Amino acid sequence: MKEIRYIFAIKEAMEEEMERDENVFLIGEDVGLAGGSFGASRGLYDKFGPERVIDTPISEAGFTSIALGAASCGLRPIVEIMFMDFVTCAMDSIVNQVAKMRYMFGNQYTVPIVVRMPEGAGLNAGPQHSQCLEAWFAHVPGLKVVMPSTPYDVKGLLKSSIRDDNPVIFVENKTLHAMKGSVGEEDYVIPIGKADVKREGEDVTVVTASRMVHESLKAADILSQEGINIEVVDLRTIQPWDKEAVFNSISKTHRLVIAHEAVKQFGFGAEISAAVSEEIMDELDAPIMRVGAPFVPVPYSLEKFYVPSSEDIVGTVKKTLEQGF
Amino acid sequence: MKEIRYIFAIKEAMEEEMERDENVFLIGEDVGLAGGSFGASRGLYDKFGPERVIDTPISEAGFTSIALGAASCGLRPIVEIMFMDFVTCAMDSIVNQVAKMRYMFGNQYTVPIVVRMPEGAGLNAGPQHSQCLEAWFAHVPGLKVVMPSTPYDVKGLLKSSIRDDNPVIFVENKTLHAMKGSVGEEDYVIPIGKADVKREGEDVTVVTASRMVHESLKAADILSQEGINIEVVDLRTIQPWDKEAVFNSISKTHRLVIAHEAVKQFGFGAEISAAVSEEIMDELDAPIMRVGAPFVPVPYSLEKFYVPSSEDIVGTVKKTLEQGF
Amino acid sequence: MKKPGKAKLIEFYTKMVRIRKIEQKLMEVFSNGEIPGFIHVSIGQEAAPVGICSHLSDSDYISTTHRGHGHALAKGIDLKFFMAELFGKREGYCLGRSGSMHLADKNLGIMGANGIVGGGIPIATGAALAAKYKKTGQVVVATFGEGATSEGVFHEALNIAAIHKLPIVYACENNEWAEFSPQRIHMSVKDVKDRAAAYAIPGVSVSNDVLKIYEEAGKAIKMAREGRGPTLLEIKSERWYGHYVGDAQKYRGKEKVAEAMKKDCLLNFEKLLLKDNVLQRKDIDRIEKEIQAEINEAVDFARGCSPPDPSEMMDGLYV
Amino acid sequence: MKKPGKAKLIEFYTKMVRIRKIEQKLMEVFSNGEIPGFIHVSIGQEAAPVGICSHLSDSDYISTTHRGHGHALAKGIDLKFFMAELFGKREGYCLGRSGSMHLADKNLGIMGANGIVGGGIPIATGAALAAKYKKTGQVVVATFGEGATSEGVFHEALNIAAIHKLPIVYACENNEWAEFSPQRIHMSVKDVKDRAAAYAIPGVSVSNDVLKIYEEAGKAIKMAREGRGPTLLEIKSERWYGHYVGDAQKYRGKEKVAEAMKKDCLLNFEKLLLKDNVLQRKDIDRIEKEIQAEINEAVDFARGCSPPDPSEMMDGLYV
Ligand SMILES: Cc1ncc(C[n+]2csc(CCOP(=O)(O)OP(=O)(O)O)c2C)c(N)n1
Ligand SMILES: Cc1ncc(C[n+]2csc(CCOP(=O)(O)OP(=O)(O)O)c2C)c(N)n1
Ligand SMILES: [Mg+2]
Ligand SMILES: [Mg+2]
Repeated sequence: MKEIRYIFAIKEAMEEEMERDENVFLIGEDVGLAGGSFGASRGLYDKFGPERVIDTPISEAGFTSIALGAASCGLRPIVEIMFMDFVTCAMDSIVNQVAKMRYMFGNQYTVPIVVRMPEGAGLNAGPQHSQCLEAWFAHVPGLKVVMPSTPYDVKGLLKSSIRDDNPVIFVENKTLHAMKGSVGEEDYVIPIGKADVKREGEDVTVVTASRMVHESLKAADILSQEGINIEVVDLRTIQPWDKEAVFNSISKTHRLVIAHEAVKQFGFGAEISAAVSEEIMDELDAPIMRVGAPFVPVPYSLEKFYVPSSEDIVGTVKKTLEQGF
Repeated sequence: MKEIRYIFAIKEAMEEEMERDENVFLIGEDVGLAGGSFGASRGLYDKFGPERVIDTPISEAGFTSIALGAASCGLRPIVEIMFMDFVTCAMDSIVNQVAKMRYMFGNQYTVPIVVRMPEGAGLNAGPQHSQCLEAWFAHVPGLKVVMPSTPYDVKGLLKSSIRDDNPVIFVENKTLHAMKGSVGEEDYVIPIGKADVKREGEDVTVVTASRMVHESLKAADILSQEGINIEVVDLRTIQPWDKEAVFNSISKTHRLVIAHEAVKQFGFGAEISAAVSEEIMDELDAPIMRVGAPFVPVPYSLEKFYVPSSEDIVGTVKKTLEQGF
Repeated sequence: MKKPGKAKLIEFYTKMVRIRKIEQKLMEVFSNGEIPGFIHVSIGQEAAPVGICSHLSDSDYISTTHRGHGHALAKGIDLKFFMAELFGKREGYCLGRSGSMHLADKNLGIMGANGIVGGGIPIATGAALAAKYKKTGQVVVATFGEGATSEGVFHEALNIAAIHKLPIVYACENNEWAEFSPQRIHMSVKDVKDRAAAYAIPGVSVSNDVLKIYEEAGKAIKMAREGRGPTLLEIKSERWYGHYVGDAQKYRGKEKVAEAMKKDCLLNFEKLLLKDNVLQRKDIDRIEKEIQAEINEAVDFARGCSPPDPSEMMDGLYV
Repeated sequence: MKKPGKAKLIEFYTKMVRIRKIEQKLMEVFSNGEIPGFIHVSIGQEAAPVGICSHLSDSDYISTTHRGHGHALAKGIDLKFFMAELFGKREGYCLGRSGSMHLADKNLGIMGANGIVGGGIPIATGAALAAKYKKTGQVVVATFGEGATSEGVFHEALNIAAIHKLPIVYACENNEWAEFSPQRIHMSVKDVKDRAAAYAIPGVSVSNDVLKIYEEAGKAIKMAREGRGPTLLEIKSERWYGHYVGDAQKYRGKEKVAEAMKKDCLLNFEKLLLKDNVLQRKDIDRIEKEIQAEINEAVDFARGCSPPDPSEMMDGLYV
């Protein structure tokens, strides 16, 4: 094991997969010469050359569909969308084309494409550079949606995503890019669709992903001082999400909080909540509660009040414990 | 009252508002000379001329943002997106620009813009012409999302939407366009954000909108023959949705089914379910159940199996009645 | 480039007649209610697919549109399974899921018709990227209408293809109509070819004449194949019928339609071949008869197929 | 068009110095950590906003970008509230919600900087539509970089503006860099102006010289105001510093940066004015001193303002 940053783990995953399979290539704005706006592809251009690390014009729709065309011809593109907010320019490409190509053409094609994008607040970058839009993609049949929270996970999941023959929306988080963590030296993958219990506990299940995993772990520390033990279930993938892991945890704790950075309303927490209440409501001893951002664009200078925090999670966990049926 | 089609009610609403306020104009593909692909603006070009009924090139992103620019300068555009699927080309315009202009610029602007689009299956138009994507917009702060189910409602709600100083995503349904219904002769509006109980009942609440209102009403007929009385709550607006009306109905029936045409997973039903279980779970005597389309693109020749039907609603209502805590 | 010889000319003619007859049949069976959804026919525009695809091998790629029957047929799609798809039957190319607007045959490089105007342009560009990446020598032709050139992805794709000198030809059939709106609603230039200047690539405009199209397409495809980059090739064609079958074209006026019909790329070519003694009337009769038999067989085949089973609805969404 | 007289020349110079000094101050306070987020300075590019905005009245519109301080200032934005916004204070133009990348002043027709590359181009086009609709005689200038011309909305907006002959000028500052990628990554044409041919509108390219910019912008704005439609005006400008403050431009190389800095639109203009005796050194000193005082005052003002209160976070989302 070694200690590396999340962003470097992304680089390693891409590098190793590009070494392993010459059909894998990276395409996006400033990914080549500059090594990526956040540095995810630093060094790859020198190593693999301009054919495999392709700098594009500022044309998100164009290059995403170009990657799709290449994928349909046997290549395995990794697309970098610089900020998740800019994927709004490529929604036709992703939703009408990438997600549907296989099914719509009668399963003739496989579409091994990964679309990476960092989401979230944390850089005070304002309303058009801070959004969390993963719930949109989770609503689109044909896509998988991955949201890793640690350097270890991001490496293993990115490798899986690149090897997957289906399109994967790979959601990074800007505040995680600089985070350090242990990453195995060996070639490992983490299966898409499998959650990870990041902390065990008996009192309340907190289902979460990406940046909110860390806020949940902080909340766990705080709560444990009051004798409350939460179980932190890191979904890692929100489409398909790991029902079994979530349901198992609920069967143990009988209380559920879901936390995400995205706006609370209509976020992925809604689906988890709805599925749980549909299928195993009788396991629950209290209402399901959600933690998410307020229903407003991300304000520049109020980020720290805007983004859900460990305190919000602590508060919500306590509320759950106070309630019951 | 007179009997007119839903599509004609749309036309009347636009026509009356354009007469009332010279700042109101319509822009979109084939809306002028041709009167709209579905005929919503038939006759308006002749009446108001090419300046107020503007035919555009096939440029959804471009003309949506153009409408926004015009709105920020005091006009009141109605944008027609021919099929909801094509709004994927204009997501930056709607999500980063239309929804955020007011808030992001410190409330300097008002953005009175309506973006109309018909959703759903029913024409056997295939995977790229049949989607229901309203949940995306409901997740975006700054937008309102309206989904009328009848000629009466569509007229009153479209007029409200045009008069509203906020951006409204106005979701029509292709199968409703031809539906006839009574519409008042007088100038009336229906408030955005208010649900309508389309049928009263005591046994189960069915919360729904748009096309599924009619499937729910059919289900109500079928169920009533077995002595089961469902209450059909037509949300009419899903952002903001009428919590009070939904909660009131649940307080009466203590059972909830939510039905929409969109893919079930991560659809608007998830939010209703999550909010209900968060806030008034103790009112419920059975798990909340959802009816939605299967998680797959809309297949051309299997539409009638794909789209949720009255039987699906009947089945789900019965399941709810069989269960309990 | 070598002028096409007699055999080639007859082949062009036969292919054009075949597309025409197939689409005429489609109009008939659609009007019978045998085909669900919409169909868009390309009657009057048969010269372009034939002139273009005659330069392509099975391993080259083509992307098409909602009005793409002609191209798919010229590229070699199997008529039976084509028909089955349009009839919404499980034997169809897309398992009966998608219909006319989404015909695709991976094995023949028919990348798929696209229901999103302009949607196929960057996807085809990606196939060209793959060909260059793998140095396969393949060439790609993206086909689309003049209306599609207003979409942002047209611009984005051509820009990228020009920068990377990708092996692709952008073939625009300018039939002067996009749905119910005439060209002047869509563009301030008279010729689509003028849009090539924005990318410093050749822009060529050619009339609705199969021999001229064959010639210009040949040059553009050669250029692409030799790694000298893309061309924007405009074909001035004529849409005879409405946007989709069932559109009575009231907005267009009977005279205009009659005018368009007079400029019949097929009849003109037929006259030329008759005049030059490449064909005799009896050859034409034979060709037509053979084609008609093939079409009837394909329609019978499609009629005999079964619709997909609802239990198969989810199959293959993920690998 | 009339040549600018002495007073105008001094005004141009003063405005350019002011923009330069303000951005230099911004670099300083940003590096101190007083400004959150990113800022993008336009040092080296001051000629364009001044040359262009000198033709605009308060009621005309301008849309800007992430690198838009210069345009906002040249159009007349109030420096104090500008500064407050960058400092993230509630007295800012956007109530401290949005920062440098989103400066807007509705009353002055400063339609808003946009964080989405190209995003402002069609919005500005909509303002031009409104001006035409209401026959107000207003003109709009959309400003953007050469990188933005690769986005689909650039194409879509120019196409529509050309068709409707909207009163707008598309002013592209080609500084040869988009973030960390040079022009050749983004386009196969050397001059952005060549993209005008796709819309049959004039395309004009001008050097980074305030007088030439003033002249060409003047023609284009006149044309727009007279209802004769849009122009694509390219200004060949120079980005001195990195994409954002803090970017060391390693990818660019010191010599190239030094070269760019040598082509100083401000210093060149200053030399000209000194040579022509329009200005004396002492005038320059006075101008600089006055500006510096104004800047210090604005920074002090911004420092003294308070950040927005979390309780106000939801205010005004809906009317
Ligand atoms: C993104 C998108 N917008 C609008 C449409 C609706 N539509 C289908 S075909 C068409 C006109 C296309 O015109 P053109 O590109 O000239 O092709 P033609 O039909 O003439 O062959 C339109 C607007 C669509 N399918 N996709
Ligand atoms: C849609 C979108 N894609 C990418 C970005 C990231 N980005 C910000 S500025 C920029 C470069 C812009 O270059 P140019 O238009 O030449 O303007 P300049 O910075 O040179 O003034 C990029 C890629 C963005 N903000 N929006
Ligand atoms: Mg056309
Ligand atoms: Mg630039």
